[in-house]
Amino acid sequence: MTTIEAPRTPARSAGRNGNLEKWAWIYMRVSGVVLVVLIFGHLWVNLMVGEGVHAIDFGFVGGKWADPFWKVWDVLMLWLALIHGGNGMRTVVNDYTKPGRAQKILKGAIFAAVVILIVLGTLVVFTFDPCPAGSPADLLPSFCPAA
Amino acid sequence: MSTATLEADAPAPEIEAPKPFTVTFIIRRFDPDTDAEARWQDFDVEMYATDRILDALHKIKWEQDGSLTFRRSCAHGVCGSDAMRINGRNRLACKTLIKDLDITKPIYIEAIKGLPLEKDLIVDMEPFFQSFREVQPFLQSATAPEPGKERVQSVAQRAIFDDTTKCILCAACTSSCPVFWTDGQYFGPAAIVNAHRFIFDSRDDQAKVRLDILNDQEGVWRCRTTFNCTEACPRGIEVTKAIAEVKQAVMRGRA
Amino acid sequence: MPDSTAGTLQTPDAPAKQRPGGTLYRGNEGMWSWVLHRITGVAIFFFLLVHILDTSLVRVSPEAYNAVIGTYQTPIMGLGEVALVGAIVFHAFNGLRIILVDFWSWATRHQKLLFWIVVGLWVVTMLGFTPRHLMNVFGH
Amino acid sequence: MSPSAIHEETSVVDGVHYHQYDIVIVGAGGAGMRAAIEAGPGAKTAVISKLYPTRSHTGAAQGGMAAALANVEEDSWEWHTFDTVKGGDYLVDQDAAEILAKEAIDAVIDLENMGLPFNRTPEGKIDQRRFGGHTRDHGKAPVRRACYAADRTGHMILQTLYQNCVKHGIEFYNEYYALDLVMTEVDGVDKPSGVVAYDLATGELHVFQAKAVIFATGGFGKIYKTTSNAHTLTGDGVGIIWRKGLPLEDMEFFQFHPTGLAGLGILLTEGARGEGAILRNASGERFMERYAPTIKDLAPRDIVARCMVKEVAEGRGAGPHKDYVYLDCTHLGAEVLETKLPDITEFARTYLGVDPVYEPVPVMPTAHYAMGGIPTNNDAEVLSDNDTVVPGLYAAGECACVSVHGSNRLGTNSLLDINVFGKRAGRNAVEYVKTVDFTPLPENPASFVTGLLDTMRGSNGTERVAALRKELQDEMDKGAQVFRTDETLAHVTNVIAGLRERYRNVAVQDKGKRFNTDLLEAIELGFLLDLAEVVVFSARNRKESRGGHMREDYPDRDDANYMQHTMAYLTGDAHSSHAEDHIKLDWKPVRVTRYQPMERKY
Ligand SMILES: Cc1cc2nc3c(=O)[nH]c(=O)nc-3n(C[C@H](O)[C@H](O)[C@H](O)COP(=O)(O)OP(=O)(O)OC[C@H]3O[C@@H](n4cnc5c(N)ncnc54)[C@H](O)[C@@H]3O)c2cc1C
Ligand code: HEM
Ligand code: SF4
Ligand code: F3S
Ligand code: FES
Repeated sequence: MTTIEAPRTPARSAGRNGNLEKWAWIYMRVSGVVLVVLIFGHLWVNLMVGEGVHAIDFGFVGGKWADPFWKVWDVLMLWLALIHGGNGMRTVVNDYTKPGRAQKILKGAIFAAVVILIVLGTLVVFTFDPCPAGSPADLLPSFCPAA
Repeated sequence: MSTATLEADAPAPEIEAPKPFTVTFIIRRFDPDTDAEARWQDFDVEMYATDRILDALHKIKWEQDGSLTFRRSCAHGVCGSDAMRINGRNRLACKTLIKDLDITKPIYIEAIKGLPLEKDLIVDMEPFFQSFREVQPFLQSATAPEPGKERVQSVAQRAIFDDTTKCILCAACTSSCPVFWTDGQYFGPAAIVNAHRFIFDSRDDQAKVRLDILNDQEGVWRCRTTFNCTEACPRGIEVTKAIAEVKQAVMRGRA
Repeated sequence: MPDSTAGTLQTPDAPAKQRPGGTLYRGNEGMWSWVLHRITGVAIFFFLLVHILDTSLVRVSPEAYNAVIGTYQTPIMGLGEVALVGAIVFHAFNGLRIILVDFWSWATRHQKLLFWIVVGLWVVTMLGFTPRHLMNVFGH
Repeated sequence: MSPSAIHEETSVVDGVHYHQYDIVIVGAGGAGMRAAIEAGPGAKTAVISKLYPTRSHTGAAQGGMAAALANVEEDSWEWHTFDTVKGGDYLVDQDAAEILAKEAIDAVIDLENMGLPFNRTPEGKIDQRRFGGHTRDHGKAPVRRACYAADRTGHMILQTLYQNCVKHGIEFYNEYYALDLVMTEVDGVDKPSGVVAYDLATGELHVFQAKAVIFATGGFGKIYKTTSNAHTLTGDGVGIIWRKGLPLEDMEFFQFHPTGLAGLGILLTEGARGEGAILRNASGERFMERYAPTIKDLAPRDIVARCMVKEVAEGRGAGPHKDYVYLDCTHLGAEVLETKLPDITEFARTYLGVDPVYEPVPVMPTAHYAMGGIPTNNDAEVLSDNDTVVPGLYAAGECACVSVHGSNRLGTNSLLDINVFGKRAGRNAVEYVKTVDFTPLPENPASFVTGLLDTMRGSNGTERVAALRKELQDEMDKGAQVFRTDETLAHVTNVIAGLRERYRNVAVQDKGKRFNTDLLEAIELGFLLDLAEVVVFSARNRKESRGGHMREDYPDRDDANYMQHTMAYLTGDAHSSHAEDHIKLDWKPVRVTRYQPMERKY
């Protein structure tokens, strides 16, 4: 007997994952609202003020991160957006794949990417030295002693 | 007076009878005994503007091809047998009139999506009813009413869940939901609608159990508010709104 | 192929149109906004991955960072940035629409209107952003 | 918790599947499921239905379910009994009517406790509305007796019953067509031993061995063209019983509901008139004032339907062909229509493009309800003659004739009937199966059905099912509808004989096994022809006018000769095309307890 267009997933997954879906859902909304502010602020400062995209260079970034305000802003944005996007990707994977190895691998990849990038990004922001020794002075922010 | 043969002595019609016109239907056929895959087949049918799609299917079955297979019963939109995709949207064949469609182009008819196709316009409804049954769609109350008396419920309490009592389990909503197509495991809007009907019934006190069931990975959170369900519902139930209310109730932890 | 000895090919029984997959579901605003929301979300996610990596180059050396960031300032990337900002703006506004629809029954009933408001705001925002940004990109 | 789709099966022999249940219920409408709720917890029960339960036509019922709850005004079950008897033009078995009216109260409360969302009074009790023929104090004035849920009472009943079947884990065999009842002779008594059903999905046959069988297969309105009944109401159950040689009672009495959408037959509930809607003829006159001065538009259905046909026949019909009258709801206001009559408001808008809020709706009588059917006693046990019970065989709902409806059913009494007698059937069956063993099945119990299906499928006939059915329905509408004469009935008799002849030569195009609805339509047509024949034959024999049976050639009620039930038997040559070769009619006395027949005036 041929049947086509069968549902992708044959049996309802046994385990329940507690309130995970609920909190994920709530998180998407809360982070979404905050991200609107953070991302629009980010885009405004980076692309709209002054010369826009042409102003961006090492000096520009260094100048921003010298200010703890922008450090917090960007780290917050980093965390919220990655987790938001990562969870969104998880939803997408859930929708288009059936439980099994492929799904596990995809979700694992998303999770790894999110964790690695959050760690990397956070480290970069907080361990960032705006005036690395031995760099050409014209590349550095204006407040560096070398500049 | 010979009323029994009324038609015979009805006065000759002065106004001209409406003329039928030819409408082309392109129907997605699938015969499990012979076809490996579904195929499209055209039929030309003489129709009147006030005819329903169901009339067209009947005309085809009765006059052209007896093997065309579909479900139907009541023919006026209350039994939920004949949900199908008409010009790419889920509709009841018995509630869709020719005059409401653009007949300059052929009308496409195919089975609803996301449930296993069995034959022509018939799909296997079992997974759909399974989800329905899983939300415990029946009144559960710990306290017994006074013997021989009804439980008291105010007009306002009754009104809260009125909308979702209208459901005829036609599956038009569930099979229009993009999330359901990709993942047949999602409970689907119809099951949530029927859970809503009891969650918000003041006489029931097992709302918590149903909310727990729907707090599942395949439960309410799966809904991405695409509104296809609301637009497909032949009973005019505000399905997405009902789902939103259930989401709120899950967050609150009670109805 | 059946052999057609007489040279006259028999018209196959097959119907005129072969589209076994079924028609595309004709959803309305709700469905298409979701499709766009999903596409933009996924796109932004992948951009974000790259964006964090390139920004991390500030930790390597100013030269490395500036070399990469320089590519952002080419005209082609400039157009790409317009697309990116377009995606983010849509995703953001529509995200707010989704949140309203979730929590406010008025919005649930008027989701279509809200969708067109999102589109309107998107157009306004992009009209504000695009000329200015392209001037910056091409002005140099 | 789920009533599993995995059914227990004892064996498969020669491709036929065998199952064993204490009780098998055929039909999952209101009556069948009410019986199942009673039977399921007490005995191993299966429900066989040709439709998914929630597709049954009980779901189409709109107006309400009668019970003298006296929630909004004074009422009593005695008054209800009287109305039922009088409404049925005294052909009602009065002890049965008493049971109906008395148990109505529990029946409604049961449903409410099961979760049915009735409309409520301001105090939170079940609200009640007026309905045709229901009066206070023996006909003094209309009374509010119909419990309702907007205009989808039947929908709510069907859903609630199904929900409770889910709760009790009742086993359903959905889309299984019962095609035969298997009877076995034990000690000289014919007893049911099983049911043979055709699984639509696979085309395979299933034999359900059972100690008790309950028939709840609904009506057969599809013998008519203009009808409020579903396409699937082809009277299979009644037909199966008939073919088994068991009698049918009062088949000539078919109810025509006054307010079907003109030309379509889709029902607009009497509840509309209960809420105050008015019937008007072309000149806008409220013509019912002339015919039933006391209760006017709320007179019983047979009377209103006749008056409407008369108005039209006498040239006072509305519309371009002067062939309908109007149901005027415009004075009720949008509020009442949207809250209490939302569905019918939508039907008028969808199917006729008429908005009841602003315009009167074109209506004409539509074939609605079979008063007759499988004769049963008050315990829902099927009878093989005037009083012999067939042990273990039950019937309830529209397919049965208790008879609580006599020659004309009162609105809201059928939803009541299915609940009261459905419950009785279920309960009595449970008691019965506790006392008996399985009756052995005969050898090859499915052979009759196998033969039937093979002949049908193998036929290379030329007659189209649809053409025969259409002719039957057209002719029934012309000759055996609201008004009948010997002449019209004789004509229909001949037509049916011709159709039966042609039916032998009927073609089935679909030769497949799976979901072969083409084959089933052919089989259903066989039942329709059988039943139409009995209806017409019985109608010709009753030379009087009573309730739903109006003979223009005998316009008066004739209690001296006809105050009795018709009993039709299949005898002689069952395969002959001529009714007189195989139908024998007999009479059965009416049980009168308190109400002597009086003239029926409203
Ligand atoms: C439009 C409409 C409105 C009505 N409104 C009212 C009202 O307001 N008040 C009132 O009291 N009454 C009303 N009635 C009458 C009442 O609804 C019906 O008489 C009653 O619901 C019949 O119920 P039932 O259970 O006997 O049959 P149904 O509900 O018709 O069920 C029949 C069942 O039998 C099954 N079946 C049939 N044949 C087979 C077979 N061969 N094998 C297996 N299964 C089979 C079907 O699948 C179905 O499940 C109305 C009727 C109609 C048509
Ligand atoms: C700018 C502010 C943002 C807002 C207001 C926002 C809002 C939302 C909301 C509400 C959802 C949930 C949609 C649903 O449940 O139906 C969502 C999904 C999603 N978001 Fe965002 N988001 C924003 C930014 C981002 C960013 C920066 C990314 C990328 C990293 C992103 C990626 C996604 C993805 C992949 C999804 C899943 C899409 C889907 O399931 O269809 N979003 N967003
Ligand atoms: S909610 Fe509407 S569309 Fe969905 S099953 Fe119920 S009636 Fe059909
Ligand atoms: S179509 Fe599906 S996504 Fe939600 S709004 Fe309806 S259930
Ligand atoms: S046939 Fe009953 S809903 Fe269409």
